[in-house]
Amino acid sequence: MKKLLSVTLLGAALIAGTVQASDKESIRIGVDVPYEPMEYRLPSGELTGFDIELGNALCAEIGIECEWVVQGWDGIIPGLMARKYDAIMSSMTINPDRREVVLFSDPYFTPPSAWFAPADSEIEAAFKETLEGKNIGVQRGTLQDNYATDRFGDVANISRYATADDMVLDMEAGRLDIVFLDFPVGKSTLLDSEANEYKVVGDMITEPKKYFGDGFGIAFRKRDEELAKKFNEALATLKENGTYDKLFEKYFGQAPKSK
Amino acid sequence: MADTPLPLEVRNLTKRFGDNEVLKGLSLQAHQGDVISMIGASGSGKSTFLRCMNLLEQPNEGELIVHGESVRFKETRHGREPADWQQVVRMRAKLSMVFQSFNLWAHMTLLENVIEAPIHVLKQPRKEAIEQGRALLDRVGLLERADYYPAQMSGGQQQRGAIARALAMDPEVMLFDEPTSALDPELVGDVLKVMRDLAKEGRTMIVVTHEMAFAKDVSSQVIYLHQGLVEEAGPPAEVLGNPSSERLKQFLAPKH
Amino acid sequence: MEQLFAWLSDALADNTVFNFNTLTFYGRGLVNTVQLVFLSLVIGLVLAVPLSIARGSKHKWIKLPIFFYTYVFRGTPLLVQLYMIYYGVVFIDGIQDTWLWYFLKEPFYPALAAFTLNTAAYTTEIFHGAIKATAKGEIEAARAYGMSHRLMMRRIIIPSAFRRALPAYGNEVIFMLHASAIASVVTIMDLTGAARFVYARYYAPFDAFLFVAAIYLCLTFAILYLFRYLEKRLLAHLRPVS
Amino acid sequence: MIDLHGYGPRLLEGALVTIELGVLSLILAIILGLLTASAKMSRNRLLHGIGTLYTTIIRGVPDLVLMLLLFYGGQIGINQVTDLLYYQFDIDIFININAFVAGVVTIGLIFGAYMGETFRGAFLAVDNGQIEAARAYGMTERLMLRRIRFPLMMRHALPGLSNNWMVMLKTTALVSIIGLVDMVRVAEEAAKATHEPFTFMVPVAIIYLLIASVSEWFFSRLQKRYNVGFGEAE
Repeated sequence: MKKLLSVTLLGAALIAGTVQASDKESIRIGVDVPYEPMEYRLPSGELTGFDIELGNALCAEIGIECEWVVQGWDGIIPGLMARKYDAIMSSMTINPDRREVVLFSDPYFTPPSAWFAPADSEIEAAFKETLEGKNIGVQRGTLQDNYATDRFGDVANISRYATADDMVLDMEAGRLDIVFLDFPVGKSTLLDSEANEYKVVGDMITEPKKYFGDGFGIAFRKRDEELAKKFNEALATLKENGTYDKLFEKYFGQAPKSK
Repeated sequence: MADTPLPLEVRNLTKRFGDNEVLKGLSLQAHQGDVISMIGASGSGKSTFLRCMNLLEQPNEGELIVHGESVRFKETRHGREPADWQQVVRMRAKLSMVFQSFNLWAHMTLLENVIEAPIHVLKQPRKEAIEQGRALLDRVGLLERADYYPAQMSGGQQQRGAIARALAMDPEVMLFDEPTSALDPELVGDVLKVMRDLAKEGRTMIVVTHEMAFAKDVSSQVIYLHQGLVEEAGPPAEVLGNPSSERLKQFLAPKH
Repeated sequence: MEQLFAWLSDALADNTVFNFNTLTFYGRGLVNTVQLVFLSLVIGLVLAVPLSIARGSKHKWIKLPIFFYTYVFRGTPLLVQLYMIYYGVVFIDGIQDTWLWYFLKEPFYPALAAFTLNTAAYTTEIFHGAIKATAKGEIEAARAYGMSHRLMMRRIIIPSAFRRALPAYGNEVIFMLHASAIASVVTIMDLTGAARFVYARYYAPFDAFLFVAAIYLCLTFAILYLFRYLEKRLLAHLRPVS
Repeated sequence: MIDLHGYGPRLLEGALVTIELGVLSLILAIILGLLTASAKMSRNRLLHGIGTLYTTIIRGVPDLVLMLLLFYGGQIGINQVTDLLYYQFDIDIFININAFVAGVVTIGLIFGAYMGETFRGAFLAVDNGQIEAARAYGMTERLMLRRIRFPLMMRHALPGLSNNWMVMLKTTALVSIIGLVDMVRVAEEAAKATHEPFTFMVPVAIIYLLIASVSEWFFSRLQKRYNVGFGEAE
């Protein structure tokens, strides 16, 4: 019976595409680009960013090959379940909802979320009253989407984008009053632009944990505990030997506050 | 006689398709009540001549006088064209045409076909047009088909309907372009009967036809065309009864 | 039957995807899709009528630009047209200071513009084909009865051509409904947008997309039914009596 | 020349992806179309039912929705089978559908339904007298299909086929939404990075028009070939 099944499936596999036995010498990591500075593409097509470089360093430390697979954010967890790749390293915040579906590594970075608006905007803080009737931009399926939808969905219009750069482009086009995203990404794409036309509205947001979780983690399928353990050990080593600090400074311009 | 203008007069009409001259200077006078039959082999130009009278084809030379009014032409890059389309529209309303393939408007019922031009071209009041239309349909024996669409009627019925449509314009002259050629033999009789009645009433008609019996019994004048020229013309008894040209003799000879 | 019912209520019992919240999203999506498709079809139709007549003009300065327009809009993907209008036009210098900005600001209007221009191009060609196919004899009859060109267009050619164009136009309407699914790309919460939202939030592709597929299927059938009815009424003249 | 900001080569690669995707999907769609047409014309009620269900559903649902469903759902469906194997039999096997294969399968599946209708109509349009003549000369069903029915059918099928191809070519643009890097996707990324949407979208539009024009020319040649002996058929 076993044989018959595997032969049938093998046949199906040959038709469907590539067969991949669970080969632990190389792993595939799903990532959603662009999400500057965490992960983005150079014009040549090459991937780079904090996640990419850290991920490559982790793989080198463990001694395996890693291959990056680009996948839009709204399909990124289904893609992992579907085994299009074995891990996700794509600025994914560890939160309870996701914990139910995937296995997370230890957090490797804890950025706050923040609201960004044009410099001349009258919005001073993100409250229900101030956002009434405004256009809020978020990336579809992110924790910012969930937060904004649940809090302000009834008073504001929420525009959902497939990628962060769609959203930034529409912000620049003037269609959005305010956007809500990971602070480093907003800083890199909006604040550091030459024209300097944007500002942060209100405080950095890290609460409630229900939405904002415990920082970014690498996601694995629940059954791949071994793999997660390897990554956690590697992460600890990189933090120890200074590789992590170097990368952090390169992308965020300062040393990490606490280790 | 000189006081009432002729319903239709054609002088010296020529028509070329490219280098091919199909009408070589034809003239015709239709008096009130005339029934003129035009006969001839296919390719003799009889249909083209008829279509030129209505300006469905543009004649290259010649004069066209409808009820004493001469149609004005001008030369353009594309050849000779009527100078005043308003005039053409006015003139066409006086000459109703009945086609070989009926050409009823397929998206309208029979009655709608009949009242269409009177209402929109002659600006007749709708009520009046409908009344008149129904009377005409009754005359051609199709009143009970008033609300049928053309596709739902036989060829003979369609052609009688087309005649009713032509009559609704109350035309000076009726032009018939081989009205029975597309019909099954058993349907020809009904159509010819309607045409005979019209002739009896004193309608001025010009008929391109292959029906020699009709030409003989009904027409006041028969014209035999050959290669764009009038070969013989005159009263039917003369032309058909005693043809002088060899060709006409052959044309009229019983086909085996 | 009872088994089916039991299975259905079982399946719905531990269903987390279809709650009041998500159903509201689907509901709003339905409204947006219908609005977008209906408006673009109506405006497109209004544009296509004169364009299809002018497309058959003898003057090449009237005919050629229209041909060029339909060629480009029928030859490129609607998605590309949508990108150009949504993201392209807004980056033209100074456009944000004109009255146009009022419309470009909302995603609804650029999408409406792209859909309208697209369907108008297809509809123009459908009508143009139908006009060209008008029986020569019927046109001759109209001319012979003293109709001016304008009157003939209005009374004979257009009514008969548009009736004949009905089946092809019905396909275009369905095509437009399906094409409208890309509105979600420019943040419009149409039916597909709602499905993508639900999918991203609950990681449930089957539930999210099968449900929305069923709604589209119903809409398609409704359109089909409507056009069958219209054809029965308006194309009666083409059916011989049995 | 327009400045493509270094995206030129990737744009060309994307164009190649578009063409490959189109051609492979076309082949799949034609195969599926022929199968569907024969299923729908078969006397077997089950086959007929399956064919009808397939064409009805596919033609009633937007391409994009089907694409999202098959792309995201299809892999999960396969994995449910492989997961079962893993937990029940400890067989660890993984069948990966990559984006390109998914794109080809999805588009092929969608247009197979349209092709099915085209082929069915074409088969029915073949003059029965010619089939009878073939039968009268003792041809077997197989031979008849190959030598008489198929060539005659192609004449009727070609206009629909060419039309389907044109629609399909434009449908390939949708794969950019599910993450396959075709030329629309490259242009989109480039447009966002440079803020010059027209610089990249206009060349893409021109490439589509070019492909469409070339295909139109090709199909008219093909139509001429199959029209041999029929005079100028419109």
